[in-house]
Amino acid sequence: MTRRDNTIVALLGLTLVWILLWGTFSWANLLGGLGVAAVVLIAFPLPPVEFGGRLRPVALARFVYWFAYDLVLASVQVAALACRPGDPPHSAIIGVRLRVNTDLNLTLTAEAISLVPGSLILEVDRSVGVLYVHVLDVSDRAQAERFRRHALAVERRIVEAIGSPDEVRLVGQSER
Amino acid sequence: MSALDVAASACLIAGALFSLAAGIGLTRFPDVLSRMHAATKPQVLGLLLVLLGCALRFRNTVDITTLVLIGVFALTTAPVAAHMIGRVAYRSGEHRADLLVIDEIADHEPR
Amino acid sequence: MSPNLTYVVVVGVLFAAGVILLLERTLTRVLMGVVLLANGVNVLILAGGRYGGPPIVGTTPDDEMSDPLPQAMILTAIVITLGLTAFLLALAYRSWRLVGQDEVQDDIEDRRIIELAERDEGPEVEDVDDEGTS
Amino acid sequence: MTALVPLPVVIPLLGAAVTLTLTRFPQAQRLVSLAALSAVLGVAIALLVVVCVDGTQVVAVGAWPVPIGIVLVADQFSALMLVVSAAVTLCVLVYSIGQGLADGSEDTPLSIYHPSYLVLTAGVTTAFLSGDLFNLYVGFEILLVASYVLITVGGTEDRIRAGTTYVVVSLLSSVLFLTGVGLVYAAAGTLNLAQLAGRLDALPDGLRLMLNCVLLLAFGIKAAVFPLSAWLPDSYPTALAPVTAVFAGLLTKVGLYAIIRVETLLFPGGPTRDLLLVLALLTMLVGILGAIAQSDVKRLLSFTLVSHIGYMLFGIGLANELGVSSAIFYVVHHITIQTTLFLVVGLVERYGGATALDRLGGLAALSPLLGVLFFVPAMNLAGIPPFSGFLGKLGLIEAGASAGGGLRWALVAGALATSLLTLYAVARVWNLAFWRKPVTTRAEAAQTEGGPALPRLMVGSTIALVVLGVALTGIAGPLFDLTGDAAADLLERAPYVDAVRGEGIR
Amino acid sequence: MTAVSIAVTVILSAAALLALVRAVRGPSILDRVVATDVLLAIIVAGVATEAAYTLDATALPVLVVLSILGFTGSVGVARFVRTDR
Amino acid sequence: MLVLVGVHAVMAVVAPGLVRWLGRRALYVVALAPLATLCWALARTNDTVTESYTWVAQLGIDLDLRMATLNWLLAVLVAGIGAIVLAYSVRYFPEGQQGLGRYAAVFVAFAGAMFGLVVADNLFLLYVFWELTTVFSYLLIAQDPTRRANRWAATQALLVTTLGGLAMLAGFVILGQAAGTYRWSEIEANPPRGGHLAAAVVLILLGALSKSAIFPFSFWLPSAMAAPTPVSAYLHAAAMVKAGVFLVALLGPTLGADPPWRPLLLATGVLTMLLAGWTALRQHDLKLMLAYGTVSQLGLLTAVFGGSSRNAGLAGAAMLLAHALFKSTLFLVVGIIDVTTGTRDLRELSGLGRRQPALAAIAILAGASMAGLPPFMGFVGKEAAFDAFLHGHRTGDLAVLAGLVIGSTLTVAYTLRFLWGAFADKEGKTTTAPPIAPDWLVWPGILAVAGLAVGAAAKPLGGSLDRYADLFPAEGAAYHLAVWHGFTGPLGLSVLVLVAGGALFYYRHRLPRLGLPFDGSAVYQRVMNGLDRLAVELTGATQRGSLPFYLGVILLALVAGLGGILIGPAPWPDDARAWDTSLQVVVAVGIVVAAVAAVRALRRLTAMVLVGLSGYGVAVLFILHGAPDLALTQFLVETATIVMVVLVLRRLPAKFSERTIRTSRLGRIALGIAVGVVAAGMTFVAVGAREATPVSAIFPELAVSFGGGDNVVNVVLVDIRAWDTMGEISVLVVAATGVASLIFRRTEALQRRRGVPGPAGGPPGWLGAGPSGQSIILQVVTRLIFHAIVLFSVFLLFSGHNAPGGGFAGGLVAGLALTVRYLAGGQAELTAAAPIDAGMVLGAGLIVSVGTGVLAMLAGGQVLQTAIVDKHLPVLGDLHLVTSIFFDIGVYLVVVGLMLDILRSLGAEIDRQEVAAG
Ligand code: NA
Ligand code: NA
Repeated sequence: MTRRDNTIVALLGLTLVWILLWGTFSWANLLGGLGVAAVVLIAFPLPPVEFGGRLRPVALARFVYWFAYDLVLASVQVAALACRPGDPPHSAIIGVRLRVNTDLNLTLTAEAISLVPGSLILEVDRSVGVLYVHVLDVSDRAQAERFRRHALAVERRIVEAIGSPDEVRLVGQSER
Repeated sequence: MSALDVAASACLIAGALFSLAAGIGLTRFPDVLSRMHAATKPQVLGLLLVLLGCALRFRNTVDITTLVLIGVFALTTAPVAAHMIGRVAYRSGEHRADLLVIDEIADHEPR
Repeated sequence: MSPNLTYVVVVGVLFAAGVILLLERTLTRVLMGVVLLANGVNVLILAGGRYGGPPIVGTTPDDEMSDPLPQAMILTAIVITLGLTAFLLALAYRSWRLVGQDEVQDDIEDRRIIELAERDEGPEVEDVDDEGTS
Repeated sequence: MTALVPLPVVIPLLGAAVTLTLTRFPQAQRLVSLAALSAVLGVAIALLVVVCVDGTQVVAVGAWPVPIGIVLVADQFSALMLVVSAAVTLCVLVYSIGQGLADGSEDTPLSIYHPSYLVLTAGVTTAFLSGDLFNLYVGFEILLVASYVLITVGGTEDRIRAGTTYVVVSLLSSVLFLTGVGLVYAAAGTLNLAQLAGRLDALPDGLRLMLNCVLLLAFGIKAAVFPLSAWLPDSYPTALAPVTAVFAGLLTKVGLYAIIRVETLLFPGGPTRDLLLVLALLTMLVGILGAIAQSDVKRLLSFTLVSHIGYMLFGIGLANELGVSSAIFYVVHHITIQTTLFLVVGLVERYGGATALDRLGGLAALSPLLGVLFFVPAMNLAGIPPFSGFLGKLGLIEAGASAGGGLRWALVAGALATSLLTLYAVARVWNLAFWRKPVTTRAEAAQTEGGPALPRLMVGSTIALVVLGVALTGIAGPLFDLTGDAAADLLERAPYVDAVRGEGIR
Repeated sequence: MTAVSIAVTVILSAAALLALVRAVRGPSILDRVVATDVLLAIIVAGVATEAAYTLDATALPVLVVLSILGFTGSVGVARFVRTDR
Repeated sequence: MLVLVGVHAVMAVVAPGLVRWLGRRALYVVALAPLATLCWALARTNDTVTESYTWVAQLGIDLDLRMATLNWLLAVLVAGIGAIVLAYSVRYFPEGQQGLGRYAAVFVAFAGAMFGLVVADNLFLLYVFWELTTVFSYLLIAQDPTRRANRWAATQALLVTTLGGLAMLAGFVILGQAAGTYRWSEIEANPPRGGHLAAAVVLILLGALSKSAIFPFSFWLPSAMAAPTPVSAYLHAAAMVKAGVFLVALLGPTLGADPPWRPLLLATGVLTMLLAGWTALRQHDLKLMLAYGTVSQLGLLTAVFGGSSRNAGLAGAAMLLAHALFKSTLFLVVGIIDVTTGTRDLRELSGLGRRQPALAAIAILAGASMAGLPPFMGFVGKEAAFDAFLHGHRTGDLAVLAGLVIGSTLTVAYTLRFLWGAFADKEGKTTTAPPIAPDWLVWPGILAVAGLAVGAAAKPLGGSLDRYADLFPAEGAAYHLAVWHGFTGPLGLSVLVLVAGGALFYYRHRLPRLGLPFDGSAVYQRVMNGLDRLAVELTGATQRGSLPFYLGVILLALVAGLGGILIGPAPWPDDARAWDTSLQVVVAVGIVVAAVAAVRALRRLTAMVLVGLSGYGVAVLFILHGAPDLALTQFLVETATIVMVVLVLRRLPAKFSERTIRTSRLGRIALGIAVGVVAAGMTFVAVGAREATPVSAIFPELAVSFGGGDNVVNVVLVDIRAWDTMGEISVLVVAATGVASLIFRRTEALQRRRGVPGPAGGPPGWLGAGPSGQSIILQVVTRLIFHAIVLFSVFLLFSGHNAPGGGFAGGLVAGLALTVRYLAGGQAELTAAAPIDAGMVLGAGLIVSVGTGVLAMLAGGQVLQTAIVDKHLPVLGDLHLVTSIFFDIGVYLVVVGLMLDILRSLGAEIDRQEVAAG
């Protein structure tokens, strides 16, 4: 995907945001949005964000569903944990080695993981693509492994949603 | 009070409760890292619920679109803040190591 | 217009806290004192205007609006304070670069004169006899 | 002709903006600044003429009817202040350009100095023209923040120390000023000075006194009224010579301007008069004794500055026509003379290599011109006749004597004593720095080589100001007519209020 | 709706006070920052609820800003904090 | 007359040039000015000339000049002797004398001032010239200022006479206000009575006595002998010291009747005459002897004029003339002796009489007049004086007469001693002296002969002097000047005086030593030292040099003054409400707790976060109060502040230094609480007192109709009070400039304000924290949302006119977006995000905003006047354009520029310096 394509995507994206901000669609808004977006992109040049994949709506929907599910579930758990009387919970720092080692994938996976309560990204080892996650309420190896699998599942859903074909293949192989 | 209003009220109260949980966790949890969990996480869901409640009340695109943007911004930024703080907390030893059953960073690069 | 006691208390506390910090020698504290004082003044101005809904025509009836004029003053004050904060920070940094701390030093000349006063002497520069007597 | 009124503010602001965009072209910056301030001087003079002919000029900014929007008011008082300040700022600019050309601007970056200096000017003019209390505050903020930048420019250690004192004290005064504004609005519900004049009269005396005192406190700090004055001699002397000069000349006078406005228009009468008189006496004596204790010319002059603020307070406190008229006259005189003296000291510093009295000597012999340039304004400051300093003092004394009463007589005596002590102080400078044998090696070197050449622009601008100072004696008659009318209008209030009310329709 | 708004107000006030305690007690600067984040979030919730209650959308831009702010502040501190205790 | 003064002034200006051109001969040219004056005056003998020009009528100070008899007499003396002394100076100074140009200039200027003084008819004008003579004498006395003694003497004379002068000025003011005019001739016409007149008289006499070196002010004159002898001859014999006597003579006829006048003058005059005469007798330095002689004679003159009777006045006038002539002659003689022999000590001088007979002759002529030998003027005057008091009708006249006789005896004695000391042979000593150039000797010669001539011509001269004397109230027989009145009492007294004087001289070695009762100079010195000490003590006490002290004083003034008013006259409202919504209380608690905690915090960052927290609290108060725009801005500003502070604090120590926290803690807390209470009290009172409806009541409707916007606050900012906002953004501009100035400091460094691109290739690494500091997550996310945030900021800008937002909020949001970019990627990332000079953005913003205002003027409206454009466009629909949006765009740009500038300096540049520091 060339830099020009990036710019166009950005332009359209920004225009969309503009229309969302005004909340009403009108030609004036559209043109205004395009104009403002253009000005913004000229005033503040677009940085290189390498994006090699393509969008897959179905997979994306699946990702969103599971994400929402995790979010609600874990949120309740943590909230309960916070209010539960007794000793403070134990926790663990677990390294998860992702299979697709690109900036975008690392970031998105990290975001998804740490949005889900109970898990928090402490470090990212970019050279080998490892996320070190602080996981709340872990008391033994078994729970740790369970979390590692969960994290990899999250990565898989993301890659399936927006990854490039070979990335999807890569993830699929490692799963089987 | 319409059904939508009821739903909205539910969302709002639930969201508020999540905030309360965050507050409690913040005071009860032993070290920065665990407090981070209590603080940042339920917040996100709580915020989303509140926004949903608003949307159910307003019921017009003008405002709902804004609410959507708020949600998106929150979802994108919250984890980053958490990550940055957590990282500093760990690096500067602000956490209680005795509560860690496993520490793979330490195993990987002992310091 | 009957005063809102909550505001009055907030004003008092912010002024008190601000002054205590302002009287410090550490420039960072002075800065924070200034910020607190600025907030205190803003609340004071706010208290001088009518309470009500956002002064936006269409969302609030004119006679239920909060007084917009104090708000304009406060907004101006807030932004000016921002600029001043930046400047004070630069000042603190500069003085730290120069003397390794951000403490306000006493004036040297004044200290000289104070010492003269303690030694019961007159102004330092005497009109000394400096001629090759002719 | 009301189109003239906003220009003294707008022109320097545009100039500042342009100089900011001209970072890479120092020559262009100098030209822009010169052009801007020359234009301001021209406009100010024209405005003074218009005001004297057609009476007070009022502009409703944005054509918003009074008292909705902000009004700019140019009466004789403010127009006169505009002219003087414009003349002084222009001369000082020329001087500083001369200095910059000589020193090389490495330590005082033009891209900093010029915008800040122009904004400072805009702040001063804003304050003089403002017909709105909050806008007056904004004007003060503009000139203060600009002065913060100018007093610390170069960032040397003593400038940072002194600058810190200056900045923090000024910040406190700004907080108090804003507090005053907030309280006034809370009590009266308007910011328009003319309307306030009416509304404040309706308030209970105790409240009026309270508001009056808050504002006096804020202005008193800026005008360096004892006991709020101690910050000044610690901060001004360390700055660049031209900066010190323009600060000493102008900034304290803006504070005085505000005091005069507030005392005459908003809070006429009341116990603050006697308060002002007492403070005037203290300021005169403590200030001048401070000057006598100094061993550095710049600091000594800073103390005389404080001391002579007392003279002007004296006139304000008398609150009779001759008193206020003389006070205004003295303001004009003092702006000119105090600035001149600091510029001369700048020359002395270049020439003798120091401002400390124990390191100076023989300047009169080394450079007779420098001698004259110092002696004339120095005598003027000491109130030696026939100079303007004497005339102002005479007016104040006559006003005080005619008012009568123990306190006023005490002030007459104090004023006379102060002028004698001022003479003592400047004579000491003259004896040591100019008359006795050169003591510093630098000065001896100067003696052999005939001294370092003084940049033409610096000397030229200084001469211009010395001449202006002397000229005040010549035009004293017409000037006193002007200040007399201004004082009468101020004390009457009606002319100001009516002129502003006249703008009440859109 | 009024009952709801009162309930939410009470709950949020309690939460806010808890967070305030943490912000004041610390001990580490990071605790205070986290607490501040929580407070901001509570403010968002409160403002949003108020908006929903009064059906007055004027405050929504404030919420957009707030959703960006907490992030900026925390990152700023986290980036430069020196925890030399 | 004004012209003549002007002539002197012009001459003074050109004098240095003349001297450079003609050498010392230039003094002849300079002498033309006084010479012209002399001729002019002589041409107007016996008539009264007046001139008047307005100067500062408001102060009653105008250029009124008047030459009546007395003025004429002094004008002639001043001008004539001035010319002669100038001519004399040509030979006195060696060719190429350093500072001769200045001498000539100041001398002639002094002559001009002196002339002005004696012909001034306006009290203030008289004071003007009076002070001018003081200043010029200051410059003349220290002809060689490198000698400390000279500087000291000059300053002493300056301060003492100025002190008297100021007293006199006060006296003039009182007198003038009593009389309703400051013009002397009018006061003379109908003199005021009563009132503070006595005070006025005393004050005026203070001036006169100090100027004429009358006891107790005598001391300055002998010290002033440090001056070159021509100066002494002119200032200290003929001219300046006569000013005081002149004033007494001028005012005498009018004020003489007032109680303090006569006794004061008679007492001080006689006392001075005796003390100084006695002292003169003991001097070895000829010049000092003359000096004390002068003081003595001035005493005599004062006493005689002080008699304030017609005959005394006449005598005084005559004595005045005589003294001017003989005393200046003698000074000039001493000058010649000094220059030719190199000494003035009569113990060194011997045999001069034979070597310089001409000089001796001149000296004897003058001496004879001084001793009061007939037919010299000195004799004529003294006779008149004796007669005046012998036949006087007032109490004490005879006592005064006795004093005069004794004084005259002393005069005879020291005259003889002078002549003997200067010219007589003394065993074992011979002084070598070259012959004296005739063109030098001639000048004292002229004066000496004049002394003889006027004495001879006493009758006609007396005739014109009577016109002055008759101003006094007539009493008894009118006396007329003459050399010979027959054998009268006065003649007897004169003889007695001569004989006694001779005897006194003969037995001079047996005289008891008595000095002045006290040494004036020592007193002066003590006073000055005391003054210096007082200055130091007071300054040391008030000027502590400590910032907290200064702030403390100001705040104490606040507490004392306003606290007093609050307790006293302030009207306390009787009704108040606890809150508008209970939520305010919750928020208030938060604010208070955070603020207090901030004060107690020991770590910089902690304190800052807590302060920020209280700031957030205030923002919430704003929301609750119905001020969303404020809340928006406050939130943004507080956040920006926290980030800025962190940027700086990363370099500063984490903890506050303990010392500064402990010192005077309780005092600070007490003062702080007091200020807080006063502030709260003032708020309570002021708000409670509001009855008038605020001017802003009609803002909402105007905002829509004239401002074209629904968001009233925004309309106020960009339209109704745009003038404030314009000033405010210039504050921001200059503050940003200041930050850059303090961080970059030097021109060359300021280039980096534009930003420096990072190392080519590879992700930009952190400065300072090193690669481990950067976070990929942070970087990617910021890059993803950066533009969205910027876009949102633009949205705020445009929507602001009708909804919360506007230029400030928009600009701050954009600034925060940049901040995030900087935080994520440091300097290089920031440059990549916004490759533009912060200064440029600031300048552009200011131009846009101010430009909008100017354009409005050019379009014929008022400055910053807004136009509203409503158009229906195809497809796009209705366009509603309010020109104030352009103003707001300028605001937006300025704020962005400010934030960019802060990031460039407090961020990037500090990074750089950190690395440089290692
Ligand atoms: Na008053
Ligand atoms: Na406008």
